[in-house]
Amino acid sequence: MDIRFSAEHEAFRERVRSFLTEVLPEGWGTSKHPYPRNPQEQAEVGLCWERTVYAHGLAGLSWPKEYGGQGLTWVEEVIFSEECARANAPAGVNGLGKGLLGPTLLVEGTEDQKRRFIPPLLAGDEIWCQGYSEPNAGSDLASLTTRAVLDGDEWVITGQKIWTSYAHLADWCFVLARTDASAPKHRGITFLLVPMHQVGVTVEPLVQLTGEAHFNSVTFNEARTARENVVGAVNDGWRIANTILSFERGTTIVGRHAHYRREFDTLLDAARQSRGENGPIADDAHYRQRFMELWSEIEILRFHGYQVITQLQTKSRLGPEASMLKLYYSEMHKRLGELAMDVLGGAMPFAGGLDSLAGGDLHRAFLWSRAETIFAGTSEIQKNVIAERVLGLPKDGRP
Amino acid sequence: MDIRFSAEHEAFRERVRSFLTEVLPEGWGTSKHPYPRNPQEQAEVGLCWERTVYAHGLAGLSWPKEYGGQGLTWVEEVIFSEECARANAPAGVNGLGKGLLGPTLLVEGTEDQKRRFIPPLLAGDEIWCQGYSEPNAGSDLASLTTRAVLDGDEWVITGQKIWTSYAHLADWCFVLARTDASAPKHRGITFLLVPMHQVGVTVEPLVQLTGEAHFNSVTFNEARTARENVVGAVNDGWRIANTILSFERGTTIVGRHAHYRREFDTLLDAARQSRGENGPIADDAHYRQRFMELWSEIEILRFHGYQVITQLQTKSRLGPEASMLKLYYSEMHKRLGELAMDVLGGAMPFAGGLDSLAGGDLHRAFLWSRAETIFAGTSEIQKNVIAERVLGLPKDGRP
Amino acid sequence: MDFSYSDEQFMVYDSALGLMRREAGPGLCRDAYREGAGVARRLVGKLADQGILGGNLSEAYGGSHLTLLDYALVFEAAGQALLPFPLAESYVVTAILESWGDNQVRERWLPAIAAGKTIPTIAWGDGQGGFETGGVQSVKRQGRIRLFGRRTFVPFAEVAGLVLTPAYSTEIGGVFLALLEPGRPGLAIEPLQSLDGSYPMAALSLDGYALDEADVVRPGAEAWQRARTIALAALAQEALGVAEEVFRLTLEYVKVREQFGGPVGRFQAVKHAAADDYLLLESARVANRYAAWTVSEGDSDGPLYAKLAKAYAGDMARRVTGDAIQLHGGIAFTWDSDVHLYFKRAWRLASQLGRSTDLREQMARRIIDGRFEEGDGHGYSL
Amino acid sequence: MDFSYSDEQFMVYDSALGLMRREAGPGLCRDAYREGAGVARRLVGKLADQGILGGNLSEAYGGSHLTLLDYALVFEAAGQALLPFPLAESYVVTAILESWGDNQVRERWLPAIAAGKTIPTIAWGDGQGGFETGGVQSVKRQGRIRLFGRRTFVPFAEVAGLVLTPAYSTEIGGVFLALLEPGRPGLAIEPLQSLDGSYPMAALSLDGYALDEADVVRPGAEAWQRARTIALAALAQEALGVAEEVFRLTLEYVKVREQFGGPVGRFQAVKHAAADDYLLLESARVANRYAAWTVSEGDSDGPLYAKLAKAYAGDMARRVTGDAIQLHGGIAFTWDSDVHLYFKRAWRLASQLGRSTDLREQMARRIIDGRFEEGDGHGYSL
Repeated sequence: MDIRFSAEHEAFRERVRSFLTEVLPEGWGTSKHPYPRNPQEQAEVGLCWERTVYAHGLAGLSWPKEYGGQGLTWVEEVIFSEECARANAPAGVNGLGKGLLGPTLLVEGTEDQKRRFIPPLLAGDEIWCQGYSEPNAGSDLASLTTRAVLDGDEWVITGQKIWTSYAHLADWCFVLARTDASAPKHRGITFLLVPMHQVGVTVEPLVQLTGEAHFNSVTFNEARTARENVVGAVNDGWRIANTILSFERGTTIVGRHAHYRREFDTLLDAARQSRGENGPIADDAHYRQRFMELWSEIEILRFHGYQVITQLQTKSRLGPEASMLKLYYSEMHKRLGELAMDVLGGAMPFAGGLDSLAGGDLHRAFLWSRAETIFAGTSEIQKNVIAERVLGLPKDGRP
Repeated sequence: MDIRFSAEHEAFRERVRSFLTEVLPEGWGTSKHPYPRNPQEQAEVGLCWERTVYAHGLAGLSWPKEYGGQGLTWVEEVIFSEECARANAPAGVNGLGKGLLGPTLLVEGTEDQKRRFIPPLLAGDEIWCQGYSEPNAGSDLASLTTRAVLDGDEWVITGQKIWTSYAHLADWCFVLARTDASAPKHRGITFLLVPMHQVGVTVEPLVQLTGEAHFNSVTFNEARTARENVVGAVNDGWRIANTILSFERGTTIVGRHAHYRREFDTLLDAARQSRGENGPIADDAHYRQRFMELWSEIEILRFHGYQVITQLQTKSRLGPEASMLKLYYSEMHKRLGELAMDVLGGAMPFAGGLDSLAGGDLHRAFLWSRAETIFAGTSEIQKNVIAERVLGLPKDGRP
Repeated sequence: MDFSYSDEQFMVYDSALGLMRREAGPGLCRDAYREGAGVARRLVGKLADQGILGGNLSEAYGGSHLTLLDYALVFEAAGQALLPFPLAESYVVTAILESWGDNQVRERWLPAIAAGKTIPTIAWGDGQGGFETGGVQSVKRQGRIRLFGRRTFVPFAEVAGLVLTPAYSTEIGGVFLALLEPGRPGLAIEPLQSLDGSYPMAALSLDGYALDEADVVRPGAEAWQRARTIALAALAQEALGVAEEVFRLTLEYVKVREQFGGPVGRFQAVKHAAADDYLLLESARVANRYAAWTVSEGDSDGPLYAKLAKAYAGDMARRVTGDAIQLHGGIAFTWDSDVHLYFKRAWRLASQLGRSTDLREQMARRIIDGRFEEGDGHGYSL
Repeated sequence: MDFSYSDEQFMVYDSALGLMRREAGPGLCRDAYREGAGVARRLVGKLADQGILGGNLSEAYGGSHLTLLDYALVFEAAGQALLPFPLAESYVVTAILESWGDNQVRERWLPAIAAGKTIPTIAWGDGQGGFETGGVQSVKRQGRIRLFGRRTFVPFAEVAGLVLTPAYSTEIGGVFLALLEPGRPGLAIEPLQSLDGSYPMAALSLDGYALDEADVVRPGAEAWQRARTIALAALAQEALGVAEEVFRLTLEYVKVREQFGGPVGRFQAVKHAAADDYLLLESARVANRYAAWTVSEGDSDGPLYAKLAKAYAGDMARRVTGDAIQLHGGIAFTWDSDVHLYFKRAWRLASQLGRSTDLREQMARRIIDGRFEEGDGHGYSL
């Protein structure tokens, strides 16, 4: 065990810091230069960010060089994520491509698919969205009804997908579609790559409770894609989906602690200025306990990340224990959001109050945290997965 | 709505207070005159207490006069319980008779049964225990295997019961036994009254984690009871058991708040003397919050009790919502026990430390609280009952 | 010993709930997110017609002598129907003016409020994050009282015809309550952005506002304490209504939403969350009932139990509305779902007039330290 | 960047766990409830033979240079096997004496401890409920150091051949650590009744105990801080072992215990409790690992992360052992079930050397207030 970063890694961290100083305006992400709130502007910034990162040789750090990656390791990925979070760098608009589709293609894709899709993905030239959930297939994803039928050399796709982030910006969508209605429900699903810019695809924004439209509903009405745009075998999509789910639940935590840490620091600043019945909240023993519980949990998330990196250095992917990390951070973030509301207190309901110091970040964190325990598998589903697949407890009749 | 007690009720409270002052030694239940710890002595005190209460006309307050009761109402029962708890009066040894069997006989018993069993029960001349749980029938009580077979004018009972409090003192046991092995499991059970003093009954103490033997295991080996000692119809015992369970889960809460309140006050005293990182625990904002949460919950238990009394004045028994109260107080008491351990802190593991001020009451409360969420239906079972029978959520294949 | 509401009290409730469901509900609540305080104007006449506004007043002022206990279920209905109207403030203002105001004050304001001609509100916040009496000073100039200062958290200020605020007079060295008329010079209203967009709040700035001698209520500290106590009991009851309504919707939903071949309500995780929430709801209900009774009776323990009820109901409503989102799943995260309306209202209510931790700390001063505040009872017993 | 234990470290663990399961386990733990500290004598030789006692020492003193990181898994094994032996104290005493003791001290005590001839312990408690250095004063009389005072929470004092305690000298105006030999005059041991009956604790009274000049370690404050830091990391690891063992037993049990026609482990309530507990366990594991590494490296952040780990693992172990009782049902409430042995040990560990709330308050002084304690690092960063 040696938790220190090597000299090379520390040098890489310096390189990332220089990069961030160079490309971000001074005071970026603070009240001095707040993060854009307008969705259109956000998208432009995000797209620009993808290309900037790529141009500086920082996209696909751990991905093979032959597909446009940097051929480095997960450690560099972590360092990059940590530094970006610390600098409050823009989110990018191709997170689904980079976090989910790319890693899946690298493991499950054909050589042609890798050569075709990964370089433009990394360059920010092709943006991806994810076509999984349907109105009646949420936790029970395998009951999806979007269907794909082979028509000569093309798949014809019909159905409705929801919660597709970035669909309005995306060039491609990775879609789960039913290709064999007669098979058991997990056996007749295929994983397809579908171009978004065609007549059969309609994207409609889905306004969420924050008042913003981060998600979309995507309707496929006889949309088409080439026959070869299948990842894995036909009717083997459920296995691919599970691979990708474990990426979604696991590797996306790496570096995430730095993001929560920034929120924590913002919140602690608010607590120094906010007052309660015992004076400044930051001096109140009740709140100090809650702050230290959270601080500990955020640190532990960092340690979990180290564990994941160590594991990824020897094995190339994570097992069902990845469910654990998604459960961990989403429930922890919910508590952070609740603490934020308590810290802001009487001023809580008012984004114009203390929280304005942080550009309303604490309110957004609070509201978003309520979605995090639902999306990418609810906490209840994660617990089932842990209990059954990690701990070996018996299934109870569910398929 | 009028939550005040009437002048008559206040006069009754005075009568109970005088009674307690008269019969209890000065300083009873405090370090001056601690509660006996020796089980034998406890039993003697408890039996003596039953007879003293009866002799002063305070047994069976709400029970009909014709069976030896006082013909008063639930309000007097509450007042009596509150005052006894406040004075830390002895627990008595016939709680199962008074709390469970008696009320059940009054509703479900024949006239002969009431005349035969209730007067000696109230007088403390016959002590009762409860033969329900078995080693393999805990939460799933209806899977019990103790069987009773009719042999002429007598039932012959064979099987093992556990968790039978007071069995070593008891004269009678109310037993659930299987009388029709071919019927569905809830349909073949009969509720029998069985004398304990006979060759076929063996009582063995069951030492619990506190090191005391409050419970017993009772083995019936062809034990016998008269044919007429059946409550309700033969094979209708499950319904009777449910009646009694709702007494156990519901009416036993009436007055219980006063008992927790005494524990709370003891704990608060300890918190004034115990020190933590911020000085006296009673001055630490974190602990003040927890104390006030508990205080609020104990008060709310009092209000729930008022609700129950009001309901009992119009209806004679409680429905499945009684599960709610058992769940409420057992989970609350667990938190009280945990707070006690935190308050005692460094001194916590040591019954000889601060807790000795309270005669070790806080340790006992802590350890016992871990049983309360298990016995008389686990918290999990209570939640199922609430969800299915009160809230109408669908059953999931369980019988 | 009778711990139940009477048939008459349930009749008042049923009729209030009927009206509010018809006239308000999630639909009007959504309108309020867009339109702001103006929606209160659509409601005020209907609430007045049904005798809800000023219902606590004597007949002379158009009321029907409803006590806080009678009125408690009306606040519950307001929560259930997500009423975008300052109902607690209206009740408190009328109660305070009838008890502490002189004849002139009562004649001037009470009939107008009861008739729905004037919407009253209260400037709750002292600008320091608390709800004490500070923030506004009065100065006598040319024989007139001039007010200077700032108060925050004034609900529906934009449509209010009357704002009650505490103020401090250096001349008499004490606190009084001032009755302000928005629209007059020296009074500015600045809207605050609210998490609960259907309950607009504003800050109030006073810069030489000329107060009529008549528009003063004394003794201010005592009346203000009573105002807060009544409001805490009312908000606790509203939080109960919010939570029970969304809980009902959630139960309905989990009975019909199918996943894995059957309704999700058959899963133990869902059942147990529902059972926990139900227990919290019913516990808040009895806590509120006790608080409403003690406050209504003028019992000296009223302030203590109003705090208990508000802290407990606030926490409960946060939890129950949060679980409602979780149990609805993704759909609850859309703007079109009603669930978030209840969620945001509950979280706003829970912080209004003090965090639960603040209220419990106030309780601790009495229960742990044995210190009594003004207006608190000294008779705390079992 | 490598966050895993090495194969060598796992070998040390496996052999320690094997020994402890054979020689201790629930059986010996029960014996300790009856017999008290004496059971430690049955173990000491076996622990010494396997090189566990003083394993951290240099070869000169019979050790094999194991670092705290190497040793961490041994503490975990001790938790798993409910070892009734002052293992953390033994480790701490040897580490402190080797680092801070002079040659005479080291020669006199270290080989004896490593060989299992002397069981060392530490007088942790300052008698004020805390774990600071107060409670014992030294006075020079007739050229000898005489000690007066009282310390509490001394594990296994009845069998200890050496007690390390902090003491205060008015002559030199500072804290030093004194090495006491029970049995000599002026030292009295008074047993305390413990919730965890397998880990007997005592109070120690000193009434003119004559201390040899040689039996002194300085600088006392720094060494004491280090002793506490190491002990916190060790206790955190022991708590992890206790919890993971009872969790394993619980998983086994719910897979075979049948109710309602199948194993209770198929119910979602059971599954979700198990999943929650597993998450807590694995989180405590990485927290402990990080703490053991920083403390082992002498990193200035060691004290901070030792506190984090102990507070988290203590809370975790309370929860997991509590759930173990609940998931076992009534059977866990019997004396014959092993579950309560883990439960009581976990709750004792959680309070030892500071409540979790105390440790977090200490952390808050640094993280929130930016105040640093003696021995704390100043380099706190991401």
